[in-house]
Amino acid sequence: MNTKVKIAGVEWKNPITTASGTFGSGLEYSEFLDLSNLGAVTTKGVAAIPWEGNPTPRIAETSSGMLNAIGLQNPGVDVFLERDYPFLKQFDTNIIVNVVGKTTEDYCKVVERLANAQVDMLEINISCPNVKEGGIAFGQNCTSVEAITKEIKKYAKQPIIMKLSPNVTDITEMARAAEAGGADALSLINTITGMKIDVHKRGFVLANKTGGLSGPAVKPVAVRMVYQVANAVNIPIIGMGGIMTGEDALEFIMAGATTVAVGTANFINPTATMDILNEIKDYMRKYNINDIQELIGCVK
Amino acid sequence: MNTKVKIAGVEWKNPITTASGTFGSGLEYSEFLDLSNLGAVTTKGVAAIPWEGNPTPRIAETSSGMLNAIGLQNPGVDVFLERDYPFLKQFDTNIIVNVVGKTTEDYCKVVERLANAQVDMLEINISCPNVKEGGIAFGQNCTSVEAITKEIKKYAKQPIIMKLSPNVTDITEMARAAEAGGADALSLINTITGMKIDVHKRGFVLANKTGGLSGPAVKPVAVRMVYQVANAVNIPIIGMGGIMTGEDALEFIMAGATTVAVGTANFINPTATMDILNEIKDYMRKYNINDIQELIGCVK
Amino acid sequence: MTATFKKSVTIISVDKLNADIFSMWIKDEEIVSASKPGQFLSLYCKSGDRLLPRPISICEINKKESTLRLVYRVAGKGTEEISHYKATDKIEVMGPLGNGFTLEGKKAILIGGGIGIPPMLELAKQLQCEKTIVLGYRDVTFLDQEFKYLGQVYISTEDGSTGTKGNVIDAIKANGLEADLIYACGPTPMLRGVKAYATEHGIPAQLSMEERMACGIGACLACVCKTKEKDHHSNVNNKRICKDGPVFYADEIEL
Amino acid sequence: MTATFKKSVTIISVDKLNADIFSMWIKDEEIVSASKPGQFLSLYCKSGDRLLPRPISICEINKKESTLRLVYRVAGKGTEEISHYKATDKIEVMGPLGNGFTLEGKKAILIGGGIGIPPMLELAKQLQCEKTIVLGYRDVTFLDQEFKYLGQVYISTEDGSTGTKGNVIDAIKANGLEADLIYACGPTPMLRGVKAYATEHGIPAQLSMEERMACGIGACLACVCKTKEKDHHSNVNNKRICKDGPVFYADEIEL
Ligand SMILES: Cc1cc2nc3c(=O)[nH]c(=O)nc-3n(C[C@H](O)[C@H](O)[C@H](O)COP(=O)(O)OP(=O)(O)OC[C@H]3O[C@@H](n4cnc5c(N)ncnc54)[C@H](O)[C@@H]3O)c2cc1C
Ligand SMILES: Cc1cc2nc3c(=O)[nH]c(=O)nc-3n(C[C@H](O)[C@H](O)[C@H](O)COP(=O)(O)OP(=O)(O)OC[C@H]3O[C@@H](n4cnc5c(N)ncnc54)[C@H](O)[C@@H]3O)c2cc1C
Ligand SMILES: Cc1cc2nc3c(=O)[nH]c(=O)nc-3n(C[C@H](O)[C@H](O)[C@H](O)COP(=O)(O)O)c2cc1C
Ligand SMILES: Cc1cc2nc3c(=O)[nH]c(=O)nc-3n(C[C@H](O)[C@H](O)[C@H](O)COP(=O)(O)O)c2cc1C
Ligand code: FES
Ligand code: FES
Repeated sequence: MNTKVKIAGVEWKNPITTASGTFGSGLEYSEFLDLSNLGAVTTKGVAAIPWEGNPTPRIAETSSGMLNAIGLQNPGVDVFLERDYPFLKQFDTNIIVNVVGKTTEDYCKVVERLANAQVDMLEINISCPNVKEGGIAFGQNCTSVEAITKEIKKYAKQPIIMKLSPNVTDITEMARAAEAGGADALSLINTITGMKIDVHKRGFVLANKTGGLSGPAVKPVAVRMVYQVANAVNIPIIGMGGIMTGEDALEFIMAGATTVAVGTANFINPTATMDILNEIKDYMRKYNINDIQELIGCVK
Repeated sequence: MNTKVKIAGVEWKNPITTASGTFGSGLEYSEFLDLSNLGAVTTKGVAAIPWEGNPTPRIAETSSGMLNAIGLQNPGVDVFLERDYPFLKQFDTNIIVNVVGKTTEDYCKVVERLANAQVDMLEINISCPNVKEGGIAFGQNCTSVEAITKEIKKYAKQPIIMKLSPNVTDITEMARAAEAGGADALSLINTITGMKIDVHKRGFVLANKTGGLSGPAVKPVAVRMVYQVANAVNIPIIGMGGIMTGEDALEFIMAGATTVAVGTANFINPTATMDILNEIKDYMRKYNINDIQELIGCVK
Repeated sequence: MTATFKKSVTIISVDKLNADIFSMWIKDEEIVSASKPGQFLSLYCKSGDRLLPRPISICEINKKESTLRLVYRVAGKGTEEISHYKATDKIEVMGPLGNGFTLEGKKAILIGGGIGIPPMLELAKQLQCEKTIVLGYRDVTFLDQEFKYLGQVYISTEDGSTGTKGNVIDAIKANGLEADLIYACGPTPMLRGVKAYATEHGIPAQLSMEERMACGIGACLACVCKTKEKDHHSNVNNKRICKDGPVFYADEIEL
Repeated sequence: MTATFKKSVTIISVDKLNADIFSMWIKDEEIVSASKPGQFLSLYCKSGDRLLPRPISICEINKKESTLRLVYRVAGKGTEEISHYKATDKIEVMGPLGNGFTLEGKKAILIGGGIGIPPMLELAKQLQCEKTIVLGYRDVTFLDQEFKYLGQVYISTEDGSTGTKGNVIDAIKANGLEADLIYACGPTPMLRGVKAYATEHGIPAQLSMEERMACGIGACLACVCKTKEKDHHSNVNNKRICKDGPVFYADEIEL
């Protein structure tokens, strides 16, 4: 039974990675699972300099979902390279660094600093709804998606995955713009902007007022967008948004994702990635699927 | 304790209506509650001629939500006026007719036919994601939102509520366009486009492939949009999307909705509207709120 | 107009009939006294992420004890959840829903296929005419012993392990069964076969249909089926299975 | 590195202490043998719409019986759900989590406010020095009887119904209590008061903090608090309450 997939020229031993920001740099979860069993580890967003993130409360629970407004707190690319990168290198898995910035130059700086590291792919987060500058601002307009992709490609030595925002009228336009800009792959979806009000305190639950919705609540939207994009572009897709089980992951794969990322599920079950992988294998066994490739985009 | 509110010049005895399409024309639910206790009854979408709707399966369950692709099946405005309208006139409540069409002319035809009926408000559905023509096509572009609103206003004798789609990059642009076109009020949100795949059958669960996501899963997105729009326009808002309890309704009201609509909740609890109204009253009693007006938009 | 109730009722017992079939008795005077064969209840899950009702046919009605039986197969997460309930637990239900069977005919064949078998039990009990019962299974049988006292029972299994190898129509043909009316509930391919058989023999047939439901009371238009004539309510060729059905005459509907 | 477990454990008992406070004993050898005072467990709900864990402090540890006590207030839907669980039910938990208290000092004051009182119980049991216990309530007291054998207990209530009228600091002042170390857990305003008091008197204080959590193990950065110095892990002035805390020295953090 083959679970190996190739995405943008990089071979993964299985189609499972972690959704950025839900797995740190893997250290905390390495107590629960062997990171070498993942297709790839995707890190929390890394910026050129340390970011403080937003004030607390940073999260709120919603029906079958959660809102987060972490605000991309991160120690900066230097600490990442000194501490997290050597840690991750110990494992036999691909490393995907999620890159964030406030300006195009910020993104390029991080990409340049990582160019000579043995990082396997770069995921460019132009879709974070929780920071005032940068983030989603780049991801909601075709022209800027294409422009930033092009610019980043100048500095990148690794394949570039553009991470798209679902907070748009037509996700296929953004996908085509990223493809036109030279993106090697796409990640979708990032979180959907939401809000929760505490009616007893008569105020916002999140200090940031709005946050990004993730978890099973958003899965139908995410599957729809993956399906639309898979039918609109020729570059591969990392699908994510509410994956909790092997069947959820298979929905994304059948809709056209080459690989999938597990996010919020890690919080509920620290071995979610491994359980999902096993459930996919069970499915393949049950239906006599020899190669997971057969399932990618099989629902038309 | 006052629960009366005035919206676009129409007085409602309380801020609760039914979300279009989830309550038929009220007949079936009148077995469970006295329709006169509602602020308004909003009907299923009514077109100029009968519509067959989509093939089945038309619905799918998702985590804390559901997808529907009914496709606006309806008996047409003539049957509506002959049968449903006299039925609704028996009750001491406002009647809001949800209007659908494939072309601007279609919408205007229905609006014209209803001009002389004692219908209190018209809700113009330019946001249905489940029909091939019309519907959402009108609702995802500022220019067409403004144009269709203007055109409809020429024929309408009742206040016009434009029902907006959440499937847009910036909901405030659509709201401003509707306001510019002369809308008297706004309804939001309609459903978010989603998809569910049956991994065992390797096919779409819905015959229509995609459907509209509703229920508690979408509430954080709906509250966010109501908040954004309330801060962007000067016309009142009917808020909806996942309201199951009095506290949910209050989230919308505090975010800036003048009234709220209860949709999917009716399917889970046929007296949901009344239970929600009572929970709002309990809240007002507990916190000594004499007039519900005090709560509208109180969270800034 | 029959009364419909939405309420929390007490579970009297839950028994496992075989690997994935469960039998539950619930108690409620109002619902039971309004129920008739062919109607169904909407069951609501406790897990807050599962919003929609699970429609389950009424399998037996005990008016004296105010109890009602549901027999269900674990088909997904909702029925799985419900299979774990125990006696004295409460369950939220709405019903009775739908029109139910019209009791008529002099010589009837009652046909149940798979999880369409349960509603035939109460029907068999209430139907006061000459009756033959045909039950179709994939392999393992259930409930068949309980039909024995209510009429002559014929069984078909796909694997031939019990009765006629094949489907219910094969069993009818193999046993040369005859009738002036057919009642049937089962998967769509079976109903299609029954309709074809009934048309061919010029016998009226009452078919109980299935579709995904949201409201269960005719408001949301989720559960329609195609009809031959324009329907009075919808003004198009659609009828609502939850409200106008689930039982239709074969010649009313397109299958 | 302490071991952390994510597993389903058996509930031994659930008792109501007062209108909205419940006491639950669970049994699990691995978790109990790794637990110490000031650590907490993440409890997971069964209702599928509630995804996030409910962090609850360890109130008592019985290593011999491999049992562990949690005392919790019904604050919302999750704790409400958990309050309905019964003995022999299973509950999904992760833990032990966090750093716990550092047992030190010669003469300590243990301060618990409201639902911050439970973790002080196991601390009081394990702390082998001279100790005074100050418990602050709004009105009705709970757990106070159980502290009696572990040290001198002083109580404050906001309505003055028991002990000193006012807050815990009022009780400390009213009774002229002294110490070389303070341990405290309670609402943020109380911790702020304790920090001010400790600073003023030049006494070190270990404060147990609270914040909304998602992962509970330091990965998601949901639960940070502001620190005086740049934190080694975050490289900014933020520490993670779930991993680096919940117990901090008062002078490490901004309150
Ligand atoms: C009128 C009627 C009577 C029925 N009577 C019985 C009965 O007596 N015994 C029995 O075992 N089953 C019966 N069914 C089928 C039963 O409703 C489904 O098997 C059940 O709803 C599956 O729920 P689930 O949560 O296990 O599956 P899931 O796949 O998790 O369900 C997801 C959603 O799809 C719906 N759904 C899935 N399958 C069906 C189906 N076949 N029909 C309608 N909705 C479906 C569910 O209600 C739910 O909303 C009946 C269906 C109808 C319409
Ligand atoms: C380290 C730590 C130890 C705690 N120990 C105890 C204890 O021993 N006894 C006790 O009664 N309570 C304790 N709490 C508070 C307890 O976690 C919350 O009261 C509880 O999570 C509320 O859940 P709910 O579902 O009832 O409320 P909801 O409002 O429905 O919860 C919604 C979400 O917000 C979170 N949340 C709500 N209030 C709090 C809060 N005060 N702190 C953290 N998260 C919150 C919930 O975990 C959940 O994710 C502790 C909190 C922390 C951080
Ligand atoms: C707490 C949290 C932090 C996140 N941080 C990042 C981030 O740093 N960069 C990024 O691109 N996406 C971030 N995301 C988005 C996730 O990577 C993912 O796109 C989204 O959560 C949907 O997947 P899920 O539903 O499986 O969580 C974050 C999500 C959560 C819940
Ligand atoms: C079954 C179903 C049918 C609907 N039909 C219509 C419709 O005819 N016209 C319309 O404007 N909205 C329609 N909607 C959208 C609802 O009116 C409402 O905007 C949406 O469901 C969000 O509210 P809720 O989460 O409370 O259901 C429909 C929704 C559902 C679930
Ligand atoms: S389920 Fe709503 S009309 Fe049948
Ligand atoms: S809860 Fe995730 S870092 Fe603390």
